Amino acid sequence: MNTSLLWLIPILPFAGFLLNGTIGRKLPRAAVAAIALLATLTSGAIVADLWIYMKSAGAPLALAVTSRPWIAVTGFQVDFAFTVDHLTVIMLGIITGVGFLIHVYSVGYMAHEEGYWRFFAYLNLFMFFMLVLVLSSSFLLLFVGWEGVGLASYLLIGFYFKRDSAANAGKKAFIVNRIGDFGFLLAMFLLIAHFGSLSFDRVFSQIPMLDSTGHLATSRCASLPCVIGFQPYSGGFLTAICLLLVVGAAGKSAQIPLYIWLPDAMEGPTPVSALIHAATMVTAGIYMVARCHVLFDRSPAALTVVALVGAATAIMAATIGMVQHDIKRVLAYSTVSQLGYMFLACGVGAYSAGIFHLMTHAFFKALLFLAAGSVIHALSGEQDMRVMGGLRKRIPITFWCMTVGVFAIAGCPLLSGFFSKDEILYQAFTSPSPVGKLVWVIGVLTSLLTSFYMFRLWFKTFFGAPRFDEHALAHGSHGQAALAPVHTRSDTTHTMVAEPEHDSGQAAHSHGIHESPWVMTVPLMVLALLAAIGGYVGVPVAFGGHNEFEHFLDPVFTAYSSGQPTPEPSAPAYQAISLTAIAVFAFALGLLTAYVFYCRKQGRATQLARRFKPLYSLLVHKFWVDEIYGALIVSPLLFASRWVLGGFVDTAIVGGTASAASGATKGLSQITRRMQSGNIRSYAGWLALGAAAVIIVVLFGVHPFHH
Amino acid sequence: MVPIAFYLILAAILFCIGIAAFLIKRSVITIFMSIELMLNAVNLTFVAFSHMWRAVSGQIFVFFVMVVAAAEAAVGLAIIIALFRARQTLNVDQVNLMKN
Amino acid sequence: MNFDHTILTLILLTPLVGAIVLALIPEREGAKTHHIGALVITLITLLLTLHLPWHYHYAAEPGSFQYEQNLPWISVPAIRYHLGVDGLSLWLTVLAGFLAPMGVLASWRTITSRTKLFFTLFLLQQVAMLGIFLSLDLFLYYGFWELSLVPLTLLIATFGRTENRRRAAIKFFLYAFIPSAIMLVGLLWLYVRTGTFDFPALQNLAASHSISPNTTALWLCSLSFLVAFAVKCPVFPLHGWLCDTITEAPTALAMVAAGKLGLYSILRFSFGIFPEQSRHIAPLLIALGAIGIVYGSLLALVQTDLKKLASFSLLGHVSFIILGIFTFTVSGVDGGTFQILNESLVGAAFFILLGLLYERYGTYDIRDYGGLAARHPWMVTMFVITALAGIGLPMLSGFVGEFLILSGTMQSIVAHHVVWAVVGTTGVIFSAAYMLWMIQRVFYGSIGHRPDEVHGWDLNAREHVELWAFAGLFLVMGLFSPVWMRAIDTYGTLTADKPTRFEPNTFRHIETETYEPTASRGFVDPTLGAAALGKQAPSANKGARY
Amino acid sequence: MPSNLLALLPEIILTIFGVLVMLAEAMLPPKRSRKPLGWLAIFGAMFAGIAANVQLQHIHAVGVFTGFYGTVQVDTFSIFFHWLIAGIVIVVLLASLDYFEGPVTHAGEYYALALFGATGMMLMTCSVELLMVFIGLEISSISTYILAGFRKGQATASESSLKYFLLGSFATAFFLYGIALCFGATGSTHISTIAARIGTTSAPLLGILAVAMVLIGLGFKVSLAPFHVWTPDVYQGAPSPVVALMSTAPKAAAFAVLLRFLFNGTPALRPHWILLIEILAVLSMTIGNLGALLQQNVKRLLAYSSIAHAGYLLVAFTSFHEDAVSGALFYSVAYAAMNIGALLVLTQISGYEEQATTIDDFTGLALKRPGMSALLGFFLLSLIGIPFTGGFFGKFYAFSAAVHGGHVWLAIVGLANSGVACFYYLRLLAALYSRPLTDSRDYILSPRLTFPVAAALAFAGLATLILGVAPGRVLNMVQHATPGIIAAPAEQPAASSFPATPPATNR
Amino acid sequence: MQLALFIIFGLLAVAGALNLLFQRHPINSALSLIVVMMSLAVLYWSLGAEFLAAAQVIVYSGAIMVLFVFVIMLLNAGEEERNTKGSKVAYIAGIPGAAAVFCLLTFVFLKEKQQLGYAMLQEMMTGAVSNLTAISHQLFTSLLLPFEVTSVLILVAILGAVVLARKEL
Repeated sequence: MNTSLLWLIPILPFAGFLLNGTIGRKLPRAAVAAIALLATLTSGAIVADLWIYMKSAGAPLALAVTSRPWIAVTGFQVDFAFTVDHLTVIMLGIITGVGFLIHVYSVGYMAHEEGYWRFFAYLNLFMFFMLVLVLSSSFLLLFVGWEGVGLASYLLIGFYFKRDSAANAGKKAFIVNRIGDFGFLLAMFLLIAHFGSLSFDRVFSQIPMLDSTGHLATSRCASLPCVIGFQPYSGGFLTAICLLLVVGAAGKSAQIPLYIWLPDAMEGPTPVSALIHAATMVTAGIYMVARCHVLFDRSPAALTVVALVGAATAIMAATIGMVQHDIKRVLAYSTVSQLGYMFLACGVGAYSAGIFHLMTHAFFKALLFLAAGSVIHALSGEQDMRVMGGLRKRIPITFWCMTVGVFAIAGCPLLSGFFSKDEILYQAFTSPSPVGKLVWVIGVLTSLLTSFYMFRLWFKTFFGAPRFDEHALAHGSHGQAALAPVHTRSDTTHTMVAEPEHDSGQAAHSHGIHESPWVMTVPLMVLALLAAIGGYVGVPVAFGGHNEFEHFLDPVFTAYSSGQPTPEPSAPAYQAISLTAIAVFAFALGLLTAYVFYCRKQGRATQLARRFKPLYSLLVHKFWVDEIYGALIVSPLLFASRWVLGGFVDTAIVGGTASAASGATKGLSQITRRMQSGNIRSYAGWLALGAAAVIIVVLFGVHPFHH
Repeated sequence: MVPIAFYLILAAILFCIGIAAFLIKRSVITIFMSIELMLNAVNLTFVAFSHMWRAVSGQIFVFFVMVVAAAEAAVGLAIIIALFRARQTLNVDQVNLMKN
Repeated sequence: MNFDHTILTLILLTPLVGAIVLALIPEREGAKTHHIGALVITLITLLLTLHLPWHYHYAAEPGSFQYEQNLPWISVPAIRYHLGVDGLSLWLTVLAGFLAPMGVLASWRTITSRTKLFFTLFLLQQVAMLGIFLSLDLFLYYGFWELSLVPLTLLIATFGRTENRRRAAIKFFLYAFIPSAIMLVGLLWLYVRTGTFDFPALQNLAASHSISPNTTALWLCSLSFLVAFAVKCPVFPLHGWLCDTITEAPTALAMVAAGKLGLYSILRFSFGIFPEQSRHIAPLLIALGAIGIVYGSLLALVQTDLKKLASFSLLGHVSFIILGIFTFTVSGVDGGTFQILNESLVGAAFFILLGLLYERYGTYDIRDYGGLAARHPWMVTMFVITALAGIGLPMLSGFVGEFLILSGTMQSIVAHHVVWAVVGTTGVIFSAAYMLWMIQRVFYGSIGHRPDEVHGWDLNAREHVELWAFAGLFLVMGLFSPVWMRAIDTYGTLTADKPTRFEPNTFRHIETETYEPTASRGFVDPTLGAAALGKQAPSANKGARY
Repeated sequence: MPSNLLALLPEIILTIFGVLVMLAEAMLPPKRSRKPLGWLAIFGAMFAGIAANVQLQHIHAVGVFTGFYGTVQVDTFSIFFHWLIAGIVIVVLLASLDYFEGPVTHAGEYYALALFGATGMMLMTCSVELLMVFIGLEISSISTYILAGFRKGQATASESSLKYFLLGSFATAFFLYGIALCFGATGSTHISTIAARIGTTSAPLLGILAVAMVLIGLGFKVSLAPFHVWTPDVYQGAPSPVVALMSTAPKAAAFAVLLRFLFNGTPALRPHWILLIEILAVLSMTIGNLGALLQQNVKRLLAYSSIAHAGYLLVAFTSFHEDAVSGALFYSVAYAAMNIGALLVLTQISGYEEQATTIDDFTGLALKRPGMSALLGFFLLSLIGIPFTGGFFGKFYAFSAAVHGGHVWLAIVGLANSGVACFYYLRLLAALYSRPLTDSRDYILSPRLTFPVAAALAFAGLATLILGVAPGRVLNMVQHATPGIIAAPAEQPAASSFPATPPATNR
Repeated sequence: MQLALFIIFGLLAVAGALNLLFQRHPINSALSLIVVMMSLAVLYWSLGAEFLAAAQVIVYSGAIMVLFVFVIMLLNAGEEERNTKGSKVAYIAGIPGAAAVFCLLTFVFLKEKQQLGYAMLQEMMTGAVSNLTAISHQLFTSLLLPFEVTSVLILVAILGAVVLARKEL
């Protein structure tokens, strides 16, 4: 394995971005797509090669490659350096694999958009930053990717910049992410202050050497853990660092309280939602927590916070997801909820379970989004589930793929989601974390709700009588045909409520509901396959598997440990089985309820909603979180800026002192001019008075310094 | 036997009356006269000191002051005449075109 | 041919001679004679300034000056024509050289009448700026410092945009001149105490505490310097002139109005001559810097005038630098110095872009704009790149500086530094907020009423050249910061305090007594970065210097 | 050459030329141009300057020498002022050649008076006998009283003249009183005798009082606040070239007297007058600047500014080092150059009829007369004290003298004041350079730039520039001029106190 | 004798000065001024300055005051108008200033009274001739220059008077 190939992994997409971004406008669409796909595919190939290499026996646990320094001042240096370990490899695989599939999908989905080149350029840019994020060997380079994916996300969410809502959503995503970055940055500053470096290796290797007061053990006893009476340091400033990192992770991974941007991010094109806002970018937070497990392990408090935040996010998003009508929004809240799951897993110390879920989630959630995109595509831009229904027959491929995805996420046994989710719940239950049991309960509840709302989506979309007006849709399709490229054209002010449909203007599609072209369905099918079987890499021991996934990651999560290997939680097998049974029960219950409400007795849900109106309203309005933020933070901030700072401080104090000074001077000036009355006699009066004063001063005023 | 200081005080009185006259009088000519009064007061001072020091240079000084006063009078009265021609007034209170 | 001994004089003379020549060429209606002349002169100056980093001896003793020229000028008082460059001024000189042709290009279309006046004064401004960066004689420096006010004032009075221009010009001048006048007293006092205006000599005297035994007087003297510089920067409550000046100033001048001169002067003279006093007042300045960041960003958030927005954004950026340099950490000082470069470039690019908008649509009111992205794809691209560089996106130039500054703040031993580091870091959020919101309001959404009436064009070739130069620099500076840092760090390590270690759990720093170059100590490791900057790693006994 | 003649050579030359001009004026027919007379006067001033040079050679040969029984003393100090006054007169006369062509018929008398006035001023600077100083002062004052009212067509001229005359005589009375008291305290009016006796006189209060009175009188002449009140009115009414003359030359001469009197004559009383000097300096700076701040009339503005500048100059007096004197001397040169320059440019652009009087009249003038505006801008910047102009070095030396003397606060007040001052200079400057708010005023009939005026402007401009860029020569000169002025204060024998009265034979 | 002369003519001088102050018509003021000058001439004489006493009468009372009266007549100056808008400053600042000046001067003179000594008439009476000799000697030796320069002064004055008083067309 030539390690310098590692550079190519991110650079290829970047080259794609540069090419498409600068000259893409002049290129034919096919060329644009080819450049983007090729860039992704090639790095995907390198990743595959890397994977094979890392799996092979005798491969080093980590590959590192360092280039020139990026930031260097005396005493602090950050290089352009990549490290690949097993965790990275998994992430790389997900990113390039799912990423490539979504690229392919986009070729079809975006086929007739005006900013085609722009879209692929941004997508490649995203790939670049995401790859940098996972490859980096230091916090700072990770942060580069971290911010970079935020930028790409901003650009892609705001892809339809003509629409205020899209532009707003992009801005919101970026700013909320920046709040997270704020925490991340502070964490890095603390790391520098304490460890003098941001390189993972340098930081993590110092942690075990912190003695109980938090000072670094002297270099002479580098292997101090063996010294008798050595108390490993935990908590303290490490907690501060961890909590700040959590803020960062919460921003990127849409956790409470910073999750608000993710649902709005659905303003972007659907492939973007699938790639960035489901499969890859939003999981960066989980990746980061897992990457920093050495830190988190030293801070039980921070871990507890992570677990609680994850659990709370999971259940809150799930409850909101139950009542949404927009198909993409349901998926968005589901994403938030699943991210909460992963967070929860990290919080109880089950990093590999979290990463496992990250991977399976990438498969099925990308699948779900793409399938939803296909549905929307079929309905010419309709996203409201209330006007769907009965699509099962009309778009069979999409339906079946979607079915796999729904079952997988709901935790249907033997599909990928089942294994990963089960692993998390099991780990939560058996973990020594003080909140382990609590988060387990919440996890199960969430699992129930997940099952419910996913099947609700499934039933409402594909079953029952069609609730859409086909002719209207066809008309709408025609109507939009004229307006199809509207959102990228300059000469109109038309704004659209729903996502503007892309290729609806084509004659081939004017008949209305239709299955998507093969470029879109093939990736769906591949993903469906992955969603189905992806879980088998991590079949737990209790089910006769080897939990290969966890073992694969073991070197990562046991590195830098203080020498005493943590004993494997050796819970009895029956416990695992019974926990699994509970999870399966939750899945079944969710499925059943959804079936009852949305297939069997339609209207029942509406009745319920009416009966529990306040509760329903609370959920529909997403707990009014946006409104609360607006009222408590944004408005006061703007008000204070405009009136207190702008009106009072700037005008009255900053400008006021100056104008007061100048006013006073001018007043004095007027007085001086008044003295100059033009009358000789008054002049003589001044002279006489002045003379008297002079005489007094000279006679009596002996200078203090000169006598 | 009169203390020199008395002469000086007398001069000071005259000097200050001169100042006061300058301040109070409205006729330009009278104001000019008050300046002459002040000069005279200074002359008395000179003479007194001259007496005190037994030095005639003070007296010579007075002599020169007289000459200068004469020259000033010539010029000053010419200025007054010019003013009167231009403004038809001798009242200083009306000579205030320029102010502030 | 070896220019090394005359290069600095050449750099100063070129624009000066150019200004005189331009003043002598008659002005013809509609002709571009003066534009071209100014462009040629500024480009020559730029080339000359590029000579400096090219032949700079990076490995020379830190703190020494290169390309020195030291001639007697006036014997009593001892005033010398002393020029020189060190790590601090090296790149700033180049920056000044770079901004000038950009300014000329930015004025290409906007300045159509009285071009002679404009370019003559513009070049004089250039002379003053370069002179400030190059002077090593305090008196000479002061001369250039005051001189720099004049062209700007006249140009604002002549070319100001609104009826307010005369007031704005006077306001600018007064704000800058009055503190400078007080500074002159400090300067005189220094001279009377020490008998020299020579900066290196003064620096040595300061280092050996032999300027004056009168600490109060020293304090006041240092304050007189600092206040003059702080107003010029401007530091937070002293920014009363900024808005009006920026609003009125033509693009080419808004580019140079604020920031670098004051900041450079603080770094050079406040820190050089009053090291202790500067450290004593550092907590205040750090606080003001942090407050200024938030203040500037928040006010930028609520502006409806693009120029005002830009000026408050400038305030925020300058505050960042103030925060950084007063931490007296290597990171803070290096980052702050680097950020001066970046801030100037970003600000310049931003003003150029705003100027382009104004050229096309004749208004700076955000509310008149909207939906321009489709019409000007390149312009929006440039806007976004500039904004991103401004808000510190990694890989662009802004990040390096901001990051080092804030991390330096966290390492500082100044009281409450943690609080101010946190407050300063919030600037990251607010700056993103106002920049993105501005871009959204101008470029996204539906077409605004002003673009509806007027049909502007996208960038032309000249504007492309200009803006891509900036964009390229943002990227290069973001990726290859050590190129710049090599020089800057020689200054930073000399200026900053000894490395400190963070006392766990108390959030206080303790200055380390001795310095041990081992990686195991939880503090600054000088071996890090040294090699990257092409320096010899400091040996253990020398390390105590910083 | 007999030393008496040599000691007074410049004055004698000036007088002769003055008489020549006066006689020629009477002989020329009324309608003839008076320009030749002007040239004659200019040559006279030039010869006076050359004569001063001859004196300098003599000094180099034999050292400081006196004439006429020690009433005049020729030293580098006096020669410096001779040059300065001669230079001022030359420049002003050059600029006056065309100015007085039109409205005034008897311009020859103007030239003669200027020369006689210069004679008086020069006498003031070289006299070491107070009687001589007094007569010189009177000559210069009476000439300027008359010159101030020279533009008789204007209603303000006679008012200007009258105010100057009445108040000037009023102040002269104080000055004279001061001399009288000085005489009373020491029994002499000779500076060196005064210096020797005043510190040890048995009637010290008389001496102190004398200093106060002399300061009042001279303070009036140099327009220090609170004796400044006449300045704006007189300047406003007087013709511009005359203002240029009387705001510089008599002031310089009066400052020279002040320097001689304070530093050479009464250094022993320095603890008494130093506080007064400080107060007067602060008051002058402040009141001058405040008065000018909102002034619309440009000439009044410059009048107030001259008050402030007198204050700046006085700041240098607070130090008792040589640099105090050299600072003051340098300032007087720099101020002369820039102020004359500014006034002459104003005359040029506002027309010989002086129609443009307010700042608003000058709005946007840079458009029409860019060269003149640039020149005016340069002089204004110099008045503000921007580096690389003479005004900057002037201020610099004056304030560094103060700082050297330990009066840091005075320097602060002074420089803060110069900060305020730049507001009004800038108002004029910004007006010149800003686009006119309304339609430009076309009634200003700016006269054509003639050669003599151009020469005068070039002279003033170059002087200002050279003083700002290469002040070395002038500085050298003023530093050479200082040693004679500063007398060591503690020179007198402290043991035997000089009696106030000589021993009376029969008391 | 000396004291009597001082008191009588001193009072007369003050009275004349005050009369100058209070008379409204310039001609009355001029006459009062002449009284003052005459009284001063006597005082000069009493201080031993006979030459000056004579000069005072001739130059001042004789020449200068005649000029004044002449101008008053020429311009036909009437009584002062009392109703013109006066200057408040002259009263508020000026009069106290003048009073203060007087008080300060008096204070100094009284304070130094002992040092200043006494004036004696007899002594002067005897040395009258030598006084005049001394004056002329000094005037033509050590103070020759002022004497000469005075001619320039007078020249200027004449020139000025001509310039100013000439009727301009």
